[in-house]
Amino acid sequence: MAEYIFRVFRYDPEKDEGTRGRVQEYKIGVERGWTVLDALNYIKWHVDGSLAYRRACRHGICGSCGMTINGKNTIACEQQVADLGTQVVTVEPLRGFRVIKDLIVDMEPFYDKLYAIKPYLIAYSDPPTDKERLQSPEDRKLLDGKYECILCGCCTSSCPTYWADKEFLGPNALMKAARFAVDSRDEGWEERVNAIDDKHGVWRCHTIFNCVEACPKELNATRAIVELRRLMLKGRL
Amino acid sequence: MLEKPSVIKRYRLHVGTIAWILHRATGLLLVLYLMLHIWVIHHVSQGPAGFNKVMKAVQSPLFLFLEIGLLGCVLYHAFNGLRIIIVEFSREGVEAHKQIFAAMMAVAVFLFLVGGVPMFIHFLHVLAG
Amino acid sequence: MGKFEGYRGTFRCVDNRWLGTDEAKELHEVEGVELHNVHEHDAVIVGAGLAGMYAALEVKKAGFDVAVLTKVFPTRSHSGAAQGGIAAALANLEEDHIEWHFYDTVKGSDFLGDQDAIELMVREAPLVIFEYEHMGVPFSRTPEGKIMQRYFGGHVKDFGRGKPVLRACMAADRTGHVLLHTLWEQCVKLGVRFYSEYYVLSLIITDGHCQGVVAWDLINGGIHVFHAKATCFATGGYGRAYKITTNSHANTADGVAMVLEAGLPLEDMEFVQFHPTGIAKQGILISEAARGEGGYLINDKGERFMERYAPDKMELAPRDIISRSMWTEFLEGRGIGGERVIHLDLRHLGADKIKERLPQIRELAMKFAGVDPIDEPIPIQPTAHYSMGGIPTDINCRVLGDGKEQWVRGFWAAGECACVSVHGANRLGTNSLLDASVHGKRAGRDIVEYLSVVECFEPLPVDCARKAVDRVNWILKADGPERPSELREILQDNMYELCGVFRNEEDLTKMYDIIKDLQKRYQNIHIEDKSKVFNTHLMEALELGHLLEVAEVIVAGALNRTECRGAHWRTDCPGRDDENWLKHTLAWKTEEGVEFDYKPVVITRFIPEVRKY
Amino acid sequence: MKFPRTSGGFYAWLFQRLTGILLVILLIIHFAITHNLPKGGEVTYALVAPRLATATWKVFDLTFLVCALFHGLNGVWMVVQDYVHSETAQAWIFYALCTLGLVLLVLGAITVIPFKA
Repeated sequence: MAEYIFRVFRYDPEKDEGTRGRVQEYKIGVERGWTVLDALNYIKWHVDGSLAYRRACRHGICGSCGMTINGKNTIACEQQVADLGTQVVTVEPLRGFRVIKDLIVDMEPFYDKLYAIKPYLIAYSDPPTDKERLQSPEDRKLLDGKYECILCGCCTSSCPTYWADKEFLGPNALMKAARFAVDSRDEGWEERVNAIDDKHGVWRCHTIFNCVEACPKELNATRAIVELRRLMLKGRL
Repeated sequence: MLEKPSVIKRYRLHVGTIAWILHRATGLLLVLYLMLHIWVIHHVSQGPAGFNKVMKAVQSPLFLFLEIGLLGCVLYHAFNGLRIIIVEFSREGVEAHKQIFAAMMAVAVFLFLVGGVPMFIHFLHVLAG
Repeated sequence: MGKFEGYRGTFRCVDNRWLGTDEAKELHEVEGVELHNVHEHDAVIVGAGLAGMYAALEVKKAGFDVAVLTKVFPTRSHSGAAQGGIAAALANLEEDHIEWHFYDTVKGSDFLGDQDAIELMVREAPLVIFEYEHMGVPFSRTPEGKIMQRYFGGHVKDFGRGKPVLRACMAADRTGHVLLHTLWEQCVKLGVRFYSEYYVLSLIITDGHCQGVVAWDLINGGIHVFHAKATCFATGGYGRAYKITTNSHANTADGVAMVLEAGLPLEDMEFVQFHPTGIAKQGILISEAARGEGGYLINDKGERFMERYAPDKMELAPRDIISRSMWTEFLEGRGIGGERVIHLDLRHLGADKIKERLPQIRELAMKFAGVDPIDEPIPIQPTAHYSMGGIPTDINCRVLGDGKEQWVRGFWAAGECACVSVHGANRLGTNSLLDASVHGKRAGRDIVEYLSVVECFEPLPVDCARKAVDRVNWILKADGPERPSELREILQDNMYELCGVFRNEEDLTKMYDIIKDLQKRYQNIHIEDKSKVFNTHLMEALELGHLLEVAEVIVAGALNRTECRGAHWRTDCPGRDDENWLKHTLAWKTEEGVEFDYKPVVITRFIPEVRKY
Repeated sequence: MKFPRTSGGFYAWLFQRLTGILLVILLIIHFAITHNLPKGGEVTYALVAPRLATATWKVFDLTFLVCALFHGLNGVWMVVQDYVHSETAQAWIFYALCTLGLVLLVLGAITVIPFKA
């Protein structure tokens, strides 16, 4: 059991309206094996019940608890407190999104970017009845590193380009677009390309790699983006 | 809803972020230099007298010193630019961007020393008269 | 459409565009709710996991207006946590038959599953898998390009007599995740209306007719009434009644509790599946692969204690046997450090093998236990995994008001919250995703048939939101001495100890008294967040109320069922008792406590025999 | 005021890279020869003028000028697009940058093309 100080961002729209948020400190004992989410749960359940944050599966698959911990985006449930290496832990909401309350941000703009690229399989040819479409293991392998996204928002929220340009599709939506672009079953490139090939689309990325550093699932959104660019280059040449 | 929380700590800087910030900063400086450069060289049309007069001004110790910085900017911008191109057009560059950055910077620093040291010596000479 | 003949013309028709007219406004007046917070949809689905979204998709495809209410964003639903696979006898890699799957499921259920429902499910399984593939699920592939399948516990050839069979369709170890995301993508494609972060508070049921639900808008605060011709619950399980569980924080028995509150029965609630290897204190699942690769289970004395309980199979014995063996070690004081912990030791496998064969498990151990299995054993303990019981439905997913045959008109349930029952006393691995998908689809199809007959909305009762409004206001104003989190922890700790892997009359009676006490204390709670915007403390208090009600039914059911069957193991009752207990429990909540009734198990083909692996 | 719709950034992206590579090559030559780098000598009219008078060097310098101006101003335009969001402001800046580029191009061209030693 080690003592840690948690500096948590707080904002209650009913009380703190007009302010730009505040920081509240909690001094708590942290047991071995605790993640930041465990610590937040401890605070909520034993110290201050008014602390608000999203959480669900607490093992890194639902993507609810994306937040900025010690200045870096990750999902709280996968971040061991001991691995942070500091006795003072700063916990903030994901930046780039509007704060609804405490650590909860408005993710709608994030989802809107996804909807913009038509995030679903588009296939015009009818699939075989009562049978699966065939896809070779090699073709399936192209999807690896693109389909595992949990929509936690860590990547887009860590992107300096997104901070500056809120219309930028962001690494997440572009990775989703790449996931369908390389799927051998998908025929929707023509429909999707307009959204991607936009001044707020794939060309806006400045290969800063913050998204790669932030992704808790260790996916490489920048790879997806450069692959999209190469596809478009090929298409035009 | 809160648009811009102000009590937020700075986002942690990673290699890629630093590289990008420097790339932008050096890029903007180089644009300014480019304009200056075009204007200065334009004096060549005015014949030897005019040109040498301007050149004398821009080869004062101060400018000679700044030129070393210019070399640094050019080398950084060029080699980081090459890194971005390698990242975008090679197969594994995206994965290895940090290593590529390190390699590029090693070359840039080497060239900076090769070019910068004589420039610095020249600067000292001029300074000493 | 003959099925719904009796319902045609029984409704008083109201102008569907009621918002415009005064008369219609009057009809929709709902006490305590602002008019713009009354929404009308042909169908309202509660819960956006596999079952909920599959149902929504079916309804939307048929052209009806469907809304999905969920307390988390759709892709945060707990279906996404499923790893291993989804069972279907596709025979993509080797011989397999639907009948074998049928038998395995029946046997897995310890013969408590209804065989007509099971047969339907296993027959529809391949079709559902193919439909998933057509939607774009990135399944892993065989060399010929077909859907990849893997082995899983309890999947056997030749009616339980043969070798293991490759039956679990998979997408790496993220099967649930890809199914959930793909369904969501399809819902986005078709324009299904999602109400994300709406917490449903109560059902609107009058005279055995369901007309929708009342919900709390978590983001903005405020009561909303959802007026629907068809309502479908797909609200998931109740693993959070236990301290150690693989379930999400969101799996708090909400839907099940609301059904109970509406005066409807629940079925087979005493059956809760425990998985032996959850990370200690966290409950996060460490897959069977760790033992499959040769991991040891070690007690405090450093013994491989499984040689006492299953000397042949050792660590590879079935889940329930290992769970019970571990628990015996705990009871006899041989848990690590005297606690309810056992070590899963992988060190003898060597760093190379661990890195190569068990990378995910190593990652889980490092991320969630802070332990590198190469250097240290992983602390584990049995963890509550799946709830077999739930809302009694027929094979078309219609909720049964008496638990037997009388349909609560306009009300369906599917997925883990429902009890069809296909899992009986114990669920077979990978059948959970299948159950959710098949029954989500079936519910959707049935709703479509219903909607194509029933054209009009019936007016809402004026006080339909009263109960919900009162409850929210009560909690927001409550300022008693009790902390909801404290009560919940008492409940979860004790449920795990007293109504967990092993049960006996003494413990269960004790647990029942504890719950009664907690329910009393619940009346004196307070919450620290009194605001309306995203009040998660309010949500936790509401969830606690639901958990307390459902826990009472679980314990009462366990106390009532004096036999050992599947996941329900009574140390004071020897063995399975088919003579007295080959029947489903139906439980109602009344003023006096829990009341029981029973219904027979549907047995069509396989006669109950001893369940032995 | 609106700036003309381009292809959404593809050509800006592509030519930024192409000119970038070209500039690196041109710069090496430029540095090595024009600046007499190893010796670090002073730049005087006598040194510059004869070279500037040859046709090859005129072509070299003009290419250099065009590449550098495009690369530099396109870079500025990218930065502007990141931080300026009003369409009108963007359009003004876009045309200002074009004008600036044109002016500098002309300034450079009238330096290089008619030059006689």
